[in-house]
Amino acid sequence: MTAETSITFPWLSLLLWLPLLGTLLCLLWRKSAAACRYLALGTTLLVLLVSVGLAVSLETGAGGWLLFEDYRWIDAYGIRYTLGMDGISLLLILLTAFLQVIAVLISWDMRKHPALFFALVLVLETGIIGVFLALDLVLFYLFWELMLIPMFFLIGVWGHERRVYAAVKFFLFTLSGSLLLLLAIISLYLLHGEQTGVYTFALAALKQTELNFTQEMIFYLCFMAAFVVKVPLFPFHTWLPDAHTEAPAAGSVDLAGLLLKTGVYGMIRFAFPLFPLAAEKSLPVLAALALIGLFYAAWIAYLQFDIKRIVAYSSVSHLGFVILGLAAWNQTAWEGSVLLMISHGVTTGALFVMIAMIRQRTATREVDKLGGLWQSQPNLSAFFLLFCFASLGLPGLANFAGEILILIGVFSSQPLWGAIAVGGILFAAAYMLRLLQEVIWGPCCEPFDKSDLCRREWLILIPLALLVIWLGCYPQPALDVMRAPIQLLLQGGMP
Amino acid sequence: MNLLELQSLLPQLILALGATAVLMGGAWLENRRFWLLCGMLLALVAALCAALYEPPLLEVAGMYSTSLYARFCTVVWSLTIAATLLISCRYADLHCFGGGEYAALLLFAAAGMSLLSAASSFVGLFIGLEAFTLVLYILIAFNRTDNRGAEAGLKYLVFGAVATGFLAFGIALIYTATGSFHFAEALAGLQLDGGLRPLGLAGWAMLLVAIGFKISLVPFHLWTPDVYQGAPAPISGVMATAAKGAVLTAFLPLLAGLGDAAGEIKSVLWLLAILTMLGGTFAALPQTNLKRMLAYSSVAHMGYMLVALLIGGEVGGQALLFYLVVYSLATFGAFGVITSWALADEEIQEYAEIRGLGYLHPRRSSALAAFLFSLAGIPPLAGFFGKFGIFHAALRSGYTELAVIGVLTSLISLYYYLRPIIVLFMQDRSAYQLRSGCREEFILLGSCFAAILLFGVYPGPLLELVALVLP
Amino acid sequence: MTLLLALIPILPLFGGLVNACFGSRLPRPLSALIACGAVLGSFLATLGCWPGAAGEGLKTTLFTWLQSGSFSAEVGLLFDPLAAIMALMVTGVASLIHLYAAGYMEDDSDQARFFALLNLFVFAMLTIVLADNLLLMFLGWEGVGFCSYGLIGFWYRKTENAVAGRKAFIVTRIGDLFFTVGLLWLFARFGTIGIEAINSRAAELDPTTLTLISLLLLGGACGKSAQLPLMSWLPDAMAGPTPVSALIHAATMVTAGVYLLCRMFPLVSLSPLAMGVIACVGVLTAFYAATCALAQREIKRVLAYSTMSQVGYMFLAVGLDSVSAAMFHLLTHAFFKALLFMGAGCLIQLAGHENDIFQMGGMRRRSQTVFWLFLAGLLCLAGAPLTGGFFSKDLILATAFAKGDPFHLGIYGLGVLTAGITSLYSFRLAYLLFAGDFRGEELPHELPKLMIWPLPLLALLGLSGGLLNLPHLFGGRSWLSGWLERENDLLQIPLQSEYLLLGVAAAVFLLGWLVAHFRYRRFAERETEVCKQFFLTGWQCDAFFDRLLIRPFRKLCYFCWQGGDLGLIDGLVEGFARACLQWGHAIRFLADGRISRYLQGFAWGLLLIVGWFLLQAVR
Amino acid sequence: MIVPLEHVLILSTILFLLGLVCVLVRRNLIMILIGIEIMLNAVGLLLVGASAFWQQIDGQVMVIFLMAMTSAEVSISLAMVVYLNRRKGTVDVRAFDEMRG
Repeated sequence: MTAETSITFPWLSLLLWLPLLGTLLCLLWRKSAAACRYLALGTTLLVLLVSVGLAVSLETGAGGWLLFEDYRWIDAYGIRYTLGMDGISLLLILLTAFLQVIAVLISWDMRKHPALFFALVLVLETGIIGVFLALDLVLFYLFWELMLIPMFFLIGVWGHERRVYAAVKFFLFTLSGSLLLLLAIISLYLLHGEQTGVYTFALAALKQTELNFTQEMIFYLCFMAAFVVKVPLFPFHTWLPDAHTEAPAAGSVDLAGLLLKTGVYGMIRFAFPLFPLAAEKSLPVLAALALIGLFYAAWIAYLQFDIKRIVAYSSVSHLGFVILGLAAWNQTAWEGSVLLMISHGVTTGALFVMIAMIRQRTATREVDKLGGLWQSQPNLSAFFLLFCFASLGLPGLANFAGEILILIGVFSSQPLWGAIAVGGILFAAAYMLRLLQEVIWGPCCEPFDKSDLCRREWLILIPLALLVIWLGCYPQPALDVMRAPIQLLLQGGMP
Repeated sequence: MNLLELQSLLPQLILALGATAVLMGGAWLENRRFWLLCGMLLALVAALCAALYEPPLLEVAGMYSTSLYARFCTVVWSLTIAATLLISCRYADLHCFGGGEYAALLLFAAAGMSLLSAASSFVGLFIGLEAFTLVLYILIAFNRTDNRGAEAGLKYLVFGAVATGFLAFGIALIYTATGSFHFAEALAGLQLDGGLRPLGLAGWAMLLVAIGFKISLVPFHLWTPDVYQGAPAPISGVMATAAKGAVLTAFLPLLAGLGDAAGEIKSVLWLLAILTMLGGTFAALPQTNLKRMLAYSSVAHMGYMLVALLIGGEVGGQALLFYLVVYSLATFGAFGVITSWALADEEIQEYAEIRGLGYLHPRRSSALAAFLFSLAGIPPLAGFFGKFGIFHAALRSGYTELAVIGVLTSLISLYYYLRPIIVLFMQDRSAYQLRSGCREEFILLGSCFAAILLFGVYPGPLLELVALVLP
Repeated sequence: MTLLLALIPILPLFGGLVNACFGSRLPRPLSALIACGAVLGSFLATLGCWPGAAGEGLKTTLFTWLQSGSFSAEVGLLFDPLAAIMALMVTGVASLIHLYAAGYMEDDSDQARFFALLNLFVFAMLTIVLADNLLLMFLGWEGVGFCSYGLIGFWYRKTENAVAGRKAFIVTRIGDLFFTVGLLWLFARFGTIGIEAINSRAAELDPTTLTLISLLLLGGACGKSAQLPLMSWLPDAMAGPTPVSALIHAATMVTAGVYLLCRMFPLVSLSPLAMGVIACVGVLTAFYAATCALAQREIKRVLAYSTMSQVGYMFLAVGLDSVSAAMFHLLTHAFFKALLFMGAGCLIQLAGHENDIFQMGGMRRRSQTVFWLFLAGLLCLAGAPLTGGFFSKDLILATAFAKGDPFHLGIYGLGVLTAGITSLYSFRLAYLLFAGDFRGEELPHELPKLMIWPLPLLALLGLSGGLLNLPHLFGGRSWLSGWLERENDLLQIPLQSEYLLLGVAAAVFLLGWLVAHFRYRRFAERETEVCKQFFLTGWQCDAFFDRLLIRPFRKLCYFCWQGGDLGLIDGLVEGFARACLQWGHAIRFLADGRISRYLQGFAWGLLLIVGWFLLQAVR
Repeated sequence: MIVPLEHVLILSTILFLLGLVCVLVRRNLIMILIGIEIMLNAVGLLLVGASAFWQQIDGQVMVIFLMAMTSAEVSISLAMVVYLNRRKGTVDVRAFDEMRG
């Protein structure tokens, strides 16, 4: 932990608070939709620029914190404002920054309360980046909850028919997990304080707490309750399909691309390092749930009629893969998991973007009413084909690299799990091809808007497509960045 | 009473004498706004005086202490009353309140509350409590054109009077058992393993019934929703915040002084806290009226604060006071929004009536949403650190079960806090065209909002202040 | 040389990408030109690399694809004799088929998509062929699956076409699962996925593992090569455009399974059990598919089943320990089957887009050229003496015979029977197509010249394919076996047995012809028989799988969705919510507005507190 | 002290409970208020008795305060009774159950 880095320019804080600044400006200029639009785009682009700049300029291959900030905050409880970024956070922040630009662009034509919409999207970005950076448990919890409110409104205000149900379900599900997390955080803090006399919420300090096994297990379960719901792992996933289905395009992109990742990040950053013994004991259960979820969600996805639901269940299935990789507890599988998180963020985000475009043209998401889109929108359909195949794990496209690394890692430690998990790839093909079949092939169901991609849509889809191909063909840079931190995390050391 | 004693009670005197003056003046000069502002200024002066003026005596007439704690409470209640007067400007115009009386009564209430929090003997406690209860009887039914106001006034009157009976009887029993009204001696008397101890406990039982009524603990809470619904919105705000807070703050030192003898009483409080948290939460779930929902929510919050009260000590006291301030800000703000939405003939309180108002009145609606989120304890609003403090205190003192129940109820409570937000922002517009708010309302709501946001992001100073003033 | 090697797959990839991205904006001929040029360039590059292939072969590593821990997958190419001959065949046949396709797709509006996919397919196929590690091979493996999916469903407006594409992808992916598990297992055992490294260290494995891994690889091969039991997708795949059927579903992709087994032969051959299973799968598929081909009515389905059957022979050859026989048959089959498919495409065009052979007849009069060329293909297929097919098939059967034990003799018997049936259905096809008069209604169509040009070349290759591995008996020197360094594949049987085997092969060919001659010389609409119906539907396999797998699967999905998600989980959650609300209502009704009720609350509360105190006191 | 404290206690408790029962049982607002008065007077009695028992004056001071408070309360209550009677024409508390739930 390098204290001297905190003296340098607070890049992390800049990254964190820039979107919030954008929010304020958006609310100030709320009368003009165009101003808000450009403000949001400008802010997200700026964040992307800063994070890419950091990624390029920092020596990313090294372990340890790339950047670190630590300030006093609430002395009464020993809460500090501690931010730190290692390779994993860097990658996830890059993903966040990128997807937020996409989210803003896809909502460019937002007519319903644009100022509020963009403001909320930006608040969400702060929340997500905060989760990826915070190293003080209360600070983490704060950002963790901060993500809820904007998402709740995004679903509830700009969503579709059953939006209120979905929004409330989302809120209650995730909050139920996180309140247990809060209890566990406070208890752990008290325990640590009693043992050492130092009352602090710093992750590094709390790791030193001596716990007996029962305590560790209880705390671990409380921590995992929050993360597992967010991931979401079977059987805590039922909020996700509803939330996805009802959310507006940008909401779905953020939800699938980013929010789910915060759960996994919480596990690898907090739950596992804090309670290594309990984590080790829980791995078989975790793996079993992940495997069940992997198949179960894929099966359900196969029968859905709403194209958003299909993709939503596919998210559950893919995240099952990610968790399975974590449960294998070795370098390769973890690298695969992090890589799959990123690829899944891009591909699923892209799919939701495309669904929004399809919906704009056909005014429906029902598979029965869709079909033959290639005839009127070949370009759009071609992108859709690409992303669907990326999602089902075609080698050379994004998801495959992560999946195969996970499989290799899992197989080397638990051959049976690995062998079963391979089956998931088959069912992924089953539902994705059904989706393709119903949407772009078959006889043409006349869309009311026959225009193919417009310029803005090209602008959204080309970066996504390039990223999907890049992550599939040459994921090595990403792997290099995450290697050292994962090594440290697996050894139980602090990055 | 000598001069020094009067000097020590200066803030209360300002309030009481000012109230009398306003009452007199109000009979001559019928300028409503002038008297309201006048009252507000008086309350502010009292608050300033309490905050800055070091009283020469530590205790006045063996009845009232002038400790930092008492002064802090005086400041808070005076500010609450000032805020109430400020936000009532338009409301009073709309309902043709007599400006002088209204301001005077509220100032009396402030005096009563500050006396109550400052009480160091049961006599002082009785007088302070009765002083603002009597005022509230009138204020609740202040709106003479409203049937509901009358009904609410009646209900509060009957229960208040019964509760006064219980309180007095409890005090009498304790006095019988210990021979003293002064907290320190009366409580010390209870420590003895004498034969009169059961009498003292019986007195505490009566006392708890009375407190239970005042801060509406389950099962003494039944009046709360009806009265809040019927009373004018600003008055409901005062009742939900300052009136309850004054009682809680009065009992915090009382329980702390009880020491080892508190075992039985704490176990009753433990039971009441659980009942209150659960009862308030569940009863609020099906509500479709904003004021009733807020009433039940205040019941549930009293449960949380009871947890802190029960824990006592530095940790519990800090949590309690912080929670109280934060809760008061949010609840008062919420009632403030209702005040500012009021029409001439009725208040907008049903969910059906506020449909889609979020986009018609974005500032007030967002403020209301923020207050509700704060009450639900969602960061980054102050309510989060309030709950954090309570849970922290509970876990630290080994009341894990209370913390777990608290967590459970705050999860469930989220549902009823979300409902009005959903109605405001996620449903189609209703036909209601409300008046746009006035400057005073915006100032007040804005400062409430800023405060809960500030304390949510940077609660440090408030926490330190609270720790400083604890008795 | 390495640059040239890299160019082999990169050229088609480039062509495919250009067509995919800009194809719709390019002038029409240009898109076809790029595609053909890319493949042709690739062919020339292969020729250029050819000298380097002998012995150890050429190797090059382009970049590291994935590296994590001890796992490392490079994008590396290996150009050894096996890969070289396969690459040459793929690029050669693909070039011809691209030329043909340029003619075939002349009028199609989606030409760019077609050529993009076709080029990408060639790229993926070449990746399979040239990959130096299993993961890269898997990339190609799945890549061809994707292109095949896209091309089968090329005419997507008909739902059946798209469904056929989906079926092909899913069924082959079942095979891929086995491949993947095998790959993972190999890596777990060897710590590497390099093909050469694995092959050289294969002996380190214990027999059980070895057998299981070999069987997993077989599973993968079965999926891609449409062998039992993963065969049902191939006939449906004929929904694609004819060049696609010729390239993907006859000449190249379906033989990828054979190629995989040959590639991993040092590993696979160590397990006798696995070899036996491979041989059985091969010969059973050959027999199964031949019987099915007897009853088909669509020209392309007949050819599809015959492909399946011939690939079965190749599997048999691998199972018999004879890589060179398998590769020999693979090559000759690629030539004559591509020829047959392209001929079929011409015939369909001539008959006015008529697929049904019962509606054709008399096609000889429409185009003599096509007749002769198609007949040449059929002769090869039927195994007419001295054609390429004859030699390669005979080599396989003779190898089986040469093993001598009862198991292999049984296989030999079944193989010979299948050869007879092959001859029968080939001539059935010939008679139904060319004898008699045209039975359809459509007006004849013109053939683009470009569709004829590649055919003679392929016919020549097919007929003379035997020269590649001409046995010593006919004065040849078994060049292919030598090239592949598999001299021990050469037959070691007495001369008279060899003559005897040749005689048997010729005899079954003649027998099949004669039966066909008498049965199909004159067309007669026969009543459908049960047996025929059975063969027509591919032994009812589709219905069987539907009952056994698809319906239970859908039920399972439905159960998970309605029962698990909506019923159990959501039911619990919503039930809890509802219970909370109901408690809320119950508590709410305590406050009924009556003052007396409220006052009773006081009394009860007092009793509660006093009672609690008493309870504490008692305790 | 002539009368033992126990007697005072018992008497005042009985009085208090009588008042409470009156409050609980009666439906007429006036009667309820009278019940409350009885409760408060029981308190007064107890205070005076306790004051005598402890030989201290402040119990009686408290009684004075109590009386003053009671009179204030009564004046407000009666005003309320008049006000309510004017609005609804009845002093039966059952008439006032408009708000519920």
